[in-house]
Amino acid sequence: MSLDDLGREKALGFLRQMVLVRRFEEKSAELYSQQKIRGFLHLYIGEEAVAVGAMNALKAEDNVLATYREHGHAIVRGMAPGAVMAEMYGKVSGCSKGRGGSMHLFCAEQRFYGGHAIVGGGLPVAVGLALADRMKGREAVTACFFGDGATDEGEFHEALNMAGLWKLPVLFLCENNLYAMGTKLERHEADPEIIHRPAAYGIPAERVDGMDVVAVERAVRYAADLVREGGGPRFLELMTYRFRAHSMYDAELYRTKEEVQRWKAERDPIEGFEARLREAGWLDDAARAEIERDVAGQVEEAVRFAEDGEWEALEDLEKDVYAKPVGAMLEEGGAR
Amino acid sequence: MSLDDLGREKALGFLRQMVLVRRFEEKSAELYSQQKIRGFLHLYIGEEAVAVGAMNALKAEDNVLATYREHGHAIVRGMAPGAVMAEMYGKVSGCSKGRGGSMHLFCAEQRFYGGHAIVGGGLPVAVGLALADRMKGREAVTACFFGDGATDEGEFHEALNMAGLWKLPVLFLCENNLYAMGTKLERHEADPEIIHRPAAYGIPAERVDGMDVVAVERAVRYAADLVREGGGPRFLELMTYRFRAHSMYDAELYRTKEEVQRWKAERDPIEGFEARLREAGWLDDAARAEIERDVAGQVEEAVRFAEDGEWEALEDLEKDVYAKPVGAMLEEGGAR
Amino acid sequence: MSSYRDAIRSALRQLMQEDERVFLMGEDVGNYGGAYAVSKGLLEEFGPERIRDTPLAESGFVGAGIGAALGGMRPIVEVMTVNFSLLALDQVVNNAATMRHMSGGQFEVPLVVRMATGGGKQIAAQHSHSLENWFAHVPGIKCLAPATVQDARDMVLQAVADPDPVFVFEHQLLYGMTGELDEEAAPADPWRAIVRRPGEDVTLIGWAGTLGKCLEAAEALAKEGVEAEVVDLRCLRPIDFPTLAASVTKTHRAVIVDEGWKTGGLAGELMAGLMERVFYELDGPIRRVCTAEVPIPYAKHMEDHALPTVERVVAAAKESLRG
Amino acid sequence: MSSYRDAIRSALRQLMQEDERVFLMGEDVGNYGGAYAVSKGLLEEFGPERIRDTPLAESGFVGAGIGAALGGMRPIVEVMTVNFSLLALDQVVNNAATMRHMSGGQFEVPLVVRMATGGGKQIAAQHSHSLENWFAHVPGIKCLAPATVQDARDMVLQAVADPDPVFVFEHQLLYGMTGELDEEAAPADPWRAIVRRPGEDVTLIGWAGTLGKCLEAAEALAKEGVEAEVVDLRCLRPIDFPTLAASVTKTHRAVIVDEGWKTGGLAGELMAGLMERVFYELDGPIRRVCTAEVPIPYAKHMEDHALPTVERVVAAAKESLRG
Ligand SMILES: Cc1ncc(C[n+]2csc(CCOP(=O)(O)OP(=O)(O)O)c2C)c(N)n1
Ligand SMILES: Cc1ncc(C[n+]2csc(CCOP(=O)(O)OP(=O)(O)O)c2C)c(N)n1
Ligand SMILES: [Mg+2]
Ligand SMILES: [Mg+2]
Repeated sequence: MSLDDLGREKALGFLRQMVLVRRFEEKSAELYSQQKIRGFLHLYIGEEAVAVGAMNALKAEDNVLATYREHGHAIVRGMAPGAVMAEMYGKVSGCSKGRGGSMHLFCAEQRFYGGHAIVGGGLPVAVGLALADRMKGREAVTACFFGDGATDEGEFHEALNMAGLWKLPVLFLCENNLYAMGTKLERHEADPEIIHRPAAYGIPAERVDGMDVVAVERAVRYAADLVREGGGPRFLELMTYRFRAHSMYDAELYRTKEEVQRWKAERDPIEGFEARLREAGWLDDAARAEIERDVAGQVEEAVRFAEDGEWEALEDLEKDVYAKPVGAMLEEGGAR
Repeated sequence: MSLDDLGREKALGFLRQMVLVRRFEEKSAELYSQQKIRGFLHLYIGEEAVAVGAMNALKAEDNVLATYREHGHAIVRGMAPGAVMAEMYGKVSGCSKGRGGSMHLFCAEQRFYGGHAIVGGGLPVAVGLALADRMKGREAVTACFFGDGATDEGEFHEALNMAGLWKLPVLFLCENNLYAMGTKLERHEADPEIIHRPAAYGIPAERVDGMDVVAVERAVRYAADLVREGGGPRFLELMTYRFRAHSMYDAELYRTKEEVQRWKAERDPIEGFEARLREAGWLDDAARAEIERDVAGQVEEAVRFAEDGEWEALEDLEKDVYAKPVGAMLEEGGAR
Repeated sequence: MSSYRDAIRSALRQLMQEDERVFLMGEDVGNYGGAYAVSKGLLEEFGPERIRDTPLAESGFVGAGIGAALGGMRPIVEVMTVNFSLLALDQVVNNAATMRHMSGGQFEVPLVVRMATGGGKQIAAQHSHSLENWFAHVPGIKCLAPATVQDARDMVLQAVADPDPVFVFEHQLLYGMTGELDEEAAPADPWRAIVRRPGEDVTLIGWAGTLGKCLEAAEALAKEGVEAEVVDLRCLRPIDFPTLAASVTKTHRAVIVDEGWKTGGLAGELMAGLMERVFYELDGPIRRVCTAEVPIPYAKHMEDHALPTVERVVAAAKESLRG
Repeated sequence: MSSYRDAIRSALRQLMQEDERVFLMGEDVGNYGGAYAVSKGLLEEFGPERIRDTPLAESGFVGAGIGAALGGMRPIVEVMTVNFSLLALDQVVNNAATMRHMSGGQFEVPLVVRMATGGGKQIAAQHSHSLENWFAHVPGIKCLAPATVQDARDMVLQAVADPDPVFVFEHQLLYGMTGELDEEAAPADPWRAIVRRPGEDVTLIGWAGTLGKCLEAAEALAKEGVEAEVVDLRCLRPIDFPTLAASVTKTHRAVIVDEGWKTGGLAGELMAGLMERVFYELDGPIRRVCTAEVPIPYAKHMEDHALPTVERVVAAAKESLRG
């Protein structure tokens, strides 16, 4: 799709969202070193075109599932950056009441079903959501994001087989960033052409340049439409690259600085798109600066929201383990 | 391969083995109704050409793993029919001391690593055996038998990926009898062409007529040779059919009597092979009768061995849970 | 009179008739009629969408059940046996059990998982597990273990009515057992333990497959003048300690009969929980009769020797009377 | 002085140097250097065949470890954390644990599986499990839980020397802990519990991640004139009840500190086992301090509130002194 088909407004919107995700995460990294954010923090920097392209192609009635590397997905899906930031602070004003942290963002309103931290564990759940929709006659797509590493897990195989067998409305979105933690694709897959896997379940698959937000949006829209119309599941392999460490603890022994540098210099999804917009005459320095200002404001606002949030009360620890407290029956005796 | 390439002696040997497996199992079914054999009993009747063809193509140094439907595999591999029958009786003279029963036949001497009753559970173990051989420089194939149903399990996927990735000497032998218990192939696989699955791991695969013992022997020999020479894993799909119920409890609601009847009438592996041998002039009524007599003797002898066997002593219950009893440390107190 | 198997089927049929969100899925629940014939006939009545045969993929279809529950359905997943549930534990522990809490109460998983459990059928080490205690360990899920025909129906009904993930453990030896069944009755509260036989001298605690052994032992003890009270635990999580404690407060002695392996089994938890609550009521240590710490062997005499027996229950009860 | 992490690495290096059948495999043990940096540097020393990165396939590579052990190797499998081991439990329970017995003693599985365990790092519900008690329930395997730097080395050495499958649980908070390490020493018997601090008034029992809390609690109690005896359980299967019983026979009171959830956890088993052995020595009920029955929350104050704390151990100890 050319930029013209997309239109100037949408195109600038994509840029704004990608910049928002990037700045939000840069801020998160900073807050991590200040120990405002703790635990695991997996940054999406470098991969923004995937979430931005995909989410813009999905509809409100669609279901979304993602991994632990999902700040971008959550925000672009429409969750308030403040609620996401507050979650990472561990505040009760967070989107999961501070119980989930970075890896477990949830939002019923946006049909954002997490935030899954067991690699591959979200895939069968996505199949079930799609099954429910089909049985209820709801016309919706379940979009399921996962990494290249997830395609090695048995649950990947089981989920694809069920989705293919029952022709369920699942859109499998594989974010292939070439590494599963420190393991390069060729060192964890017998056939590193991931696109060959869905074929074994009769699931049509396509490889997409995940650094090109326009290509992603178009491919996801096309695939989602077919899925929505009852054509059965589809699979997209979105080729991308993670610019930062796997998580905050990673010494990056498994790849060279040069490799990372090359990707950053040549394939940055934001810079690449920006250049195209400038070339089209849709973006100038002033407009670009406005985006940065606007985004900076949003990030600042999100941090303020997080800072201002309350901590969950200690006595609510056991709330929501069950629908109704089973405590009466459990009748706690003695120290825990 | 024509019969001539095989040679008369070998061909007659194949027939004899197939008949042995069939009569052994017919006897087992009879003993089951007499409650001499208990628990689960999964008959292989109809599928004999697969085990006979395959085992004759493997070497003594190769490792074999099978499923719970493995009497045939065990016997043809060279385990004494008596030891197998005694195992099904639950006698200590059984090949697993009566602890395993029909589903868990083991024999270190014949490198027969079970008898696995969790569908798919044997595949990763097979990969590990092959890995050990490779690391030790042992030139051997690990032959792993499993059903069509097993190809749905996550462990199948994980095992094939590892074997393909590390180019291990595993020969995957899928016994496709068109049903996983009561579920027809098309109702459990998104793409019922099982042969497409190994392709996703770069594993060469071939479909073989599993009712033709000569075709099986040839295909397994060819594949095993390539695996043995270091060519990496290979996969054979052996097309076959189970003439009997899944196990002794099955009402066979999921297929018609006519379907079963047609297979028996048209594709019986023993009758088909027998006809070819007669046509070649290698078998006449007298020779055929001799085989029955010989086999009947072997089965009778196996039953006698089983009947004569001792029961394991009750006090040996906890023997072999660990290499050395940890009882001193566990120091049992009170009733169990 | 009805069988345990028929009672479960009756509950399934009623649920499917009353609520179109309810469906059953699992290996061979449809065309085969269910590995234990529980769902026999339901495919014809409700069709293959609602009596759904699945591929052999325990993690996959348990996960799909979780997803379907999240999506507003009321799935009943049949995992053929507890032995195969080992393949699905990630979905149970990390998704079903955590979702409500971890999402800050936004999502719920009204999923029911049914499975056969236990030994005693000579099907050897890989097919004779009793791992209910593993499930009972996990906050966020509930666990039921029907021991009677009426409970087999009632518990399935109540499990589906519950908004949380509920696991129902059906002992494989009970499917053929017959007993009274009231199909019109409002199902009883499944979470409470019930005294099945009153007595003054010692409390015998069992559930599902071991309740019968407790009742038999009580009969035998009665002949020797010992009046045992038999408590059916029924619900393995949460555990109804008040009822157990009340019984032990009366009898001052207890024997727990658990088909799981001893070390780290549910019997130990009951002993610990009772120690915490009624230590000063105890006349002596609580006893447990469990399965021997071995992979269950195939041979009948060895399997019988490994599993809890009525004789051992009687012996443990008598021992407890000596203090 | 050495860290717990370095001590494990030292053991791995020694094993690999001494026996060419030994190799390490798991996710990211090689190029990444190990999720907890335990194997850092070993790839360079021993090469990618023996420091083998695996695909993300827990059931697959644990099963492959079993197969390699059957085939005569001495594999050490690193399952990154106990959380992911849920995906491999079928292989553990149905293959590793059963093989020797079920084959009539013909085959053995000299496999070692190492994994990080426990909470306390704010990594939330799916990444903070302590499921050692599930493993400790399974006959056929052995379970070790090093709490000291020396044990971290010794236990890995002993696990590999053992002919049975051994699971080593390394608490994730301990990797950076430093302490004395004798790399020349003959490794100590790993199966026995050890008294880490003698005392007369109450026995505190902990292991791996909770031993430190017991020792701290003992310090605090000492300031109030209470002499606590601290026992490090060390081996979770088999359980060294003689040592525990001896301590309780002396002190007549005990508190068990277990980072697992309470219901059905290992603490309950220790209470039950002690009740069976030394009931008449007890001055009151044994107490347990466990993790709250919730999916572990991310927020620090909530996670701290959920996990066992030194204060709760002290409080439970004092309560036990009141009977
Ligand atoms: C079942 C499981 N095994 C291991 C891990 C540890 N782990 C977390 S992320 C990761 C790598 C996943 O790689 P990939 O799927 O490619 O996603 P990416 O991080 O590259 O986005 C691993 C091994 C886990 N969370 N779950
Ligand atoms: C993991 C697991 N799930 C379910 C079962 C129950 N079961 C035993 S055999 C079987 C069917 C297997 O079919 P297939 O692999 O085609 O082998 P076949 O019996 O046809 O030889 C099933 C579902 C099992 N043993 N293990
Ligand atoms: Mg990746
Ligand atoms: Mg089959």
